[in-house]
Amino acid sequence: MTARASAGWLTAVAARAEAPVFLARGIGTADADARLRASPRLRVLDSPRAAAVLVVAGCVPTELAEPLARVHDQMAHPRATVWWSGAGDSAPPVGWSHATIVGPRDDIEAAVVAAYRDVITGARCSEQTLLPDVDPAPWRGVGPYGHGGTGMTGGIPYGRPMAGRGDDRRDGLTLDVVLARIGPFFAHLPEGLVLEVTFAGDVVHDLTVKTPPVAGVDGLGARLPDDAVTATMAPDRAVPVAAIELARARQHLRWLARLLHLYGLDALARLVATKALSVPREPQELTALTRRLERCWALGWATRGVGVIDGVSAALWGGPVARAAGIPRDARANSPVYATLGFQPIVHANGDNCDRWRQRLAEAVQAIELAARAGTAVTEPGETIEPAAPPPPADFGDQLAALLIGTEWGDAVATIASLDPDVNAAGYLSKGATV
Amino acid sequence: MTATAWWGAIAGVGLAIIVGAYLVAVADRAIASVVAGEPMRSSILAGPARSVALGLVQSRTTTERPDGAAWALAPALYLGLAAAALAVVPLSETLLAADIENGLVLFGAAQALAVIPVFLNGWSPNSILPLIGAFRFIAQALSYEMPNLLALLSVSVPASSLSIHDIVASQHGLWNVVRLPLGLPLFLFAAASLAFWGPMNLPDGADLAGGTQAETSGLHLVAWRAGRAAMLVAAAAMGAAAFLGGWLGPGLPGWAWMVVKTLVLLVLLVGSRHVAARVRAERYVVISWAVLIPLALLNVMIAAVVAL
Amino acid sequence: MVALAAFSVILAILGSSIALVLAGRWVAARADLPATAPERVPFSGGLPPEVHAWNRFHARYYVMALLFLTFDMEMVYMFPWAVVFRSEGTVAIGEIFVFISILALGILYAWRERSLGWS
Amino acid sequence: MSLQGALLIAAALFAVGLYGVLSQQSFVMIMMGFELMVNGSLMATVALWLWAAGGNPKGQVLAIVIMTAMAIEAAMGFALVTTIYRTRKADITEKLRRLKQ
Amino acid sequence: MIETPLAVDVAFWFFGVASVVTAWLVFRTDSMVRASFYLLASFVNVGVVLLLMRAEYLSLILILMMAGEMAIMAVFMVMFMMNPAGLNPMNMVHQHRASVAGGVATFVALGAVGVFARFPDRPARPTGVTFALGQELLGESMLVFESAGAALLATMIAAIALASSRGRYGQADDGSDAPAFDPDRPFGDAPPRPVASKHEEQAGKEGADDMHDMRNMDHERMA
Repeated sequence: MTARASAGWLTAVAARAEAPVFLARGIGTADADARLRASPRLRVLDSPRAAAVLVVAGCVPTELAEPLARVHDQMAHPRATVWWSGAGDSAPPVGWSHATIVGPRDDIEAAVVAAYRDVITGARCSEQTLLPDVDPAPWRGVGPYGHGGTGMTGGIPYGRPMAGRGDDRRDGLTLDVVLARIGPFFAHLPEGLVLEVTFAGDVVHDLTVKTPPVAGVDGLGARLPDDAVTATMAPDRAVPVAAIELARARQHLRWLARLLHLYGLDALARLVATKALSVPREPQELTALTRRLERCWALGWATRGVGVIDGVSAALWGGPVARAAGIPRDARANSPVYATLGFQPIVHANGDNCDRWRQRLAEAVQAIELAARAGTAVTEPGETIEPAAPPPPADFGDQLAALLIGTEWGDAVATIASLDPDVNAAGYLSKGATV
Repeated sequence: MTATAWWGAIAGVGLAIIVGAYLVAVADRAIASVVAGEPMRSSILAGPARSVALGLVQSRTTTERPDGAAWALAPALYLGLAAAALAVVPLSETLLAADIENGLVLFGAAQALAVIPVFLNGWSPNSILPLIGAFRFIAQALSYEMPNLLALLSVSVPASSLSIHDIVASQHGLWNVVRLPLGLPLFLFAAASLAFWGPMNLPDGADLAGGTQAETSGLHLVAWRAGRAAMLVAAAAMGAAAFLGGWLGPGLPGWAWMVVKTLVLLVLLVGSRHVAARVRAERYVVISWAVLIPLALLNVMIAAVVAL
Repeated sequence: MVALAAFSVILAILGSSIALVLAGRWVAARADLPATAPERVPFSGGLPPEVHAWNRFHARYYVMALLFLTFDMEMVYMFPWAVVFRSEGTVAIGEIFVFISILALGILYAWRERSLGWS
Repeated sequence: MSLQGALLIAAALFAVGLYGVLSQQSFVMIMMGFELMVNGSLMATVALWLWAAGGNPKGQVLAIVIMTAMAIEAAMGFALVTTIYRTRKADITEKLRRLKQ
Repeated sequence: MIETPLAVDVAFWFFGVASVVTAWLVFRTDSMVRASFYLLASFVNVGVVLLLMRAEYLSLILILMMAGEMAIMAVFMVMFMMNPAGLNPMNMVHQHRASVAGGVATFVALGAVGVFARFPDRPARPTGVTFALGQELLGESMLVFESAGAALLATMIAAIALASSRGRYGQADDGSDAPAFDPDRPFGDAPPRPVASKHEEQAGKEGADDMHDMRNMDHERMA
């Protein structure tokens, strides 16, 4: 069933537009964002409303099945789903029989474009609502005080209560606070993470991390293979240094592409995403990009002094976050093979958002250099390998709350994005070890 | 004014808005290709038309309890105000849609009114992320409004007139961009802010999942984007008239000079999106008030001294 | 009446733009099916909202808004000043310097009190 | 279009504003009433300037002084509302009266 | 007298009546945002009428100023009004009948003055209006010009000092009352607060009174 019958020529023209895509990232989808973003035939949107194709990447835990269905329902008609995980010939998950199934190594771009063209031209039906069509709160007639007006459901207007007041932490003006649950498919949060945010105006009044990092998920679909992870998760084998470092560079570049999109630099994000898909083997190929970003005063201006993490908490975060705060902690510094390659950890001083993107960019360049120099060198079996994005500290939620309460929402999102906590890294490592 | 001239003026402004907005979309794609280091594709020219077709095909989403009338009005009013602002800018010495003694004030009024539709587009869906975008835009508007008006005021001082025709004529011999060097940057800052374009895109940023447009789809979204492009066109045309001498120039006919100058400013404005990151809301406000407004006041004083 | 004719052009442009967009919106959506309940849930990443988003929104820039309110009013005086400036000469320049510096004091005060940023 | 017509409309605006001032309970709505009353007087001023004062520029000056007064009233009103809300947590007149006791 | 074409007369009455209707809607809508923008619409309509009355500069500057002022009005309305979107319509009106009577009486009185009083018939010559205003401001009314600057400065400082939380003499809300019971939310969605003082019990009763008013208002609206 199509939502409407449009003129044939109109749909023919519309079908040739860039396919507007909303990406629902499941678990284990480090590659997905960059692969869609690098394609000039697709347009990755931040909101599902104007999207025509929902791309579900990776494994969606069963507890996220309902939010996924809701995001699907929020899309405008005509809409189609592409399920990008598992084997190409496997059956679609229950309830999603209408979806196109794409294997992890298949051409996702072609599949999305085909799904988009078919659903726009009417060759494929627009998908129905998945969740039951019931209003958020049942009609309870007239409220206890005879609260009147049209559409009133017993004192709770239109099925939802009104916001309540909360004391303000910043200027003592007691106005309303709004509880909102952001995620799990919000584009700039780590995949699967739900933040329960209380907004006082646009300032984060209170914040709780709701969904704990999901380890060893069983759910809809399966993980997409991710060489960035596989390269760093074999502690009992000798791994080529070049593979590890290229994977590191890839992961940093993917992250940078997302961050640039967050700051509105979509064309640069596309450039970086392209580089992340095929990491250049010569560090010189990144110098132009580095220079461009270092000279972009607006990017420095937007990130300087925001989300400062230093001292003890920086050490807890570890990895690039710690090094951006001037703590030269890096497992590679203790490795004999890295010593022969002349490895020195890169550090920055301030530990803010600005130093974090500089840190990751510099580490990407360094990783390419190391990979070029490493030749066929391998790590020693059992050696600790520095992950590109280490798992977040155990008290991740408290750390985030301490960092973000009282900040403006834009700063809060930017800080979370710059930290890039790999909330599922622990799950990967444990699973990898058992293989 | 004859009936033919009346209808011609309306048709001319409508055509200018449509062509201009389409050019903005094309320029945006072309500059993006250059920045991303990609080859120019044919989709750069045809892409915007295809997107409009998609907007016509796509259904319109809604929310649980929106303010429907205000929501519907928002993109229409925004586009309408952009068109009205463009109408006071002369294309050449003789070609102008609306010759008004206080044209500069009318332009400022149309820009000031444009705050309302942006706020309504974010307020109406009753959804938290667009709502934050709406309130951000009011902060933004209150900050760029003064630099904008003061930059416009500075060009009226040497001309001793609020008519845009007179302001262009007063630049015979010396353009305002030279006479008042602070004026054009301030004006372009305000222009990008007004269309919340690129680094000034506070209400519709990615951190709000699209902000005021996060709940919209279909033709509503197309009209919204068209309105932003039209606002850029109006501002670029005004910048060309007020600071770059409008139709003045050797060789070419006046209207051609005006078109060329408008396109130059348009490319500058559109390109800013691909080279500068979005600024933070609070810093935007503080810098506007503590730096840009004093600079704009200084610019007015310079104008007074120069004009004497 | 020449001026009013010019204004009628502007009014017509404004009105016809609004009418065209509204008409297009109505025509494009007339075949839409009514939205189902899940389709109407506001987007915040997949979970439904707890409360209505409409609330007593704590706009953090309310002090700056008050500053704007008074500062904006100066423009009422400055546009007529700009028109007569050249014919009035040095008197006008002295007057506007006084006027501008008085208002600049207001910004200075607000900046000193740190009232411009988010409260 | 005539002086009488303009004054009639101005009187209507003033009366609607007065109704708002008398009937509304919340401070901000009362201020809206005041603004409407000022709106009416602005219209009357310009009408008299055009038809009865021979276009004396002092009439225009009076009009912009009225506008300035409106802005000052609004700024002070909002500032007071903020202070009262901050200190008394009151936003309607009745509450304020009751808290005084 | 000034002779005007029919189209101008029609426009005059159209926008004049529209300004009164939108003014009336300010007090008839439940949404505070709509109320602010109805007020703006009223000002814009008056602006168009001023335009027809040859006061071109005043008209445009009124629209320009009011756009900013009403955006701020909307911000403050949403900040300080219970239920700013009018989702749960409440009666925020007192002495309704007396107010209507006062309004009607004022209209009749002022309207009678406007229609029946004899004003001098000295129409303006509508050329160089803005220029004349500027000359007046720099000439005879120079004092108005400069004292307006001083008054605006005083307003700025007073408004900032009043509204900001960081007064020079410590936190502005020191010694203030605890938040009172909120009659807008008797349904318990607000976080629970200790209810102890007499104040708040009284406020609770007031809440019930408001509910009573509300029923009455609904009846009125239906009627």
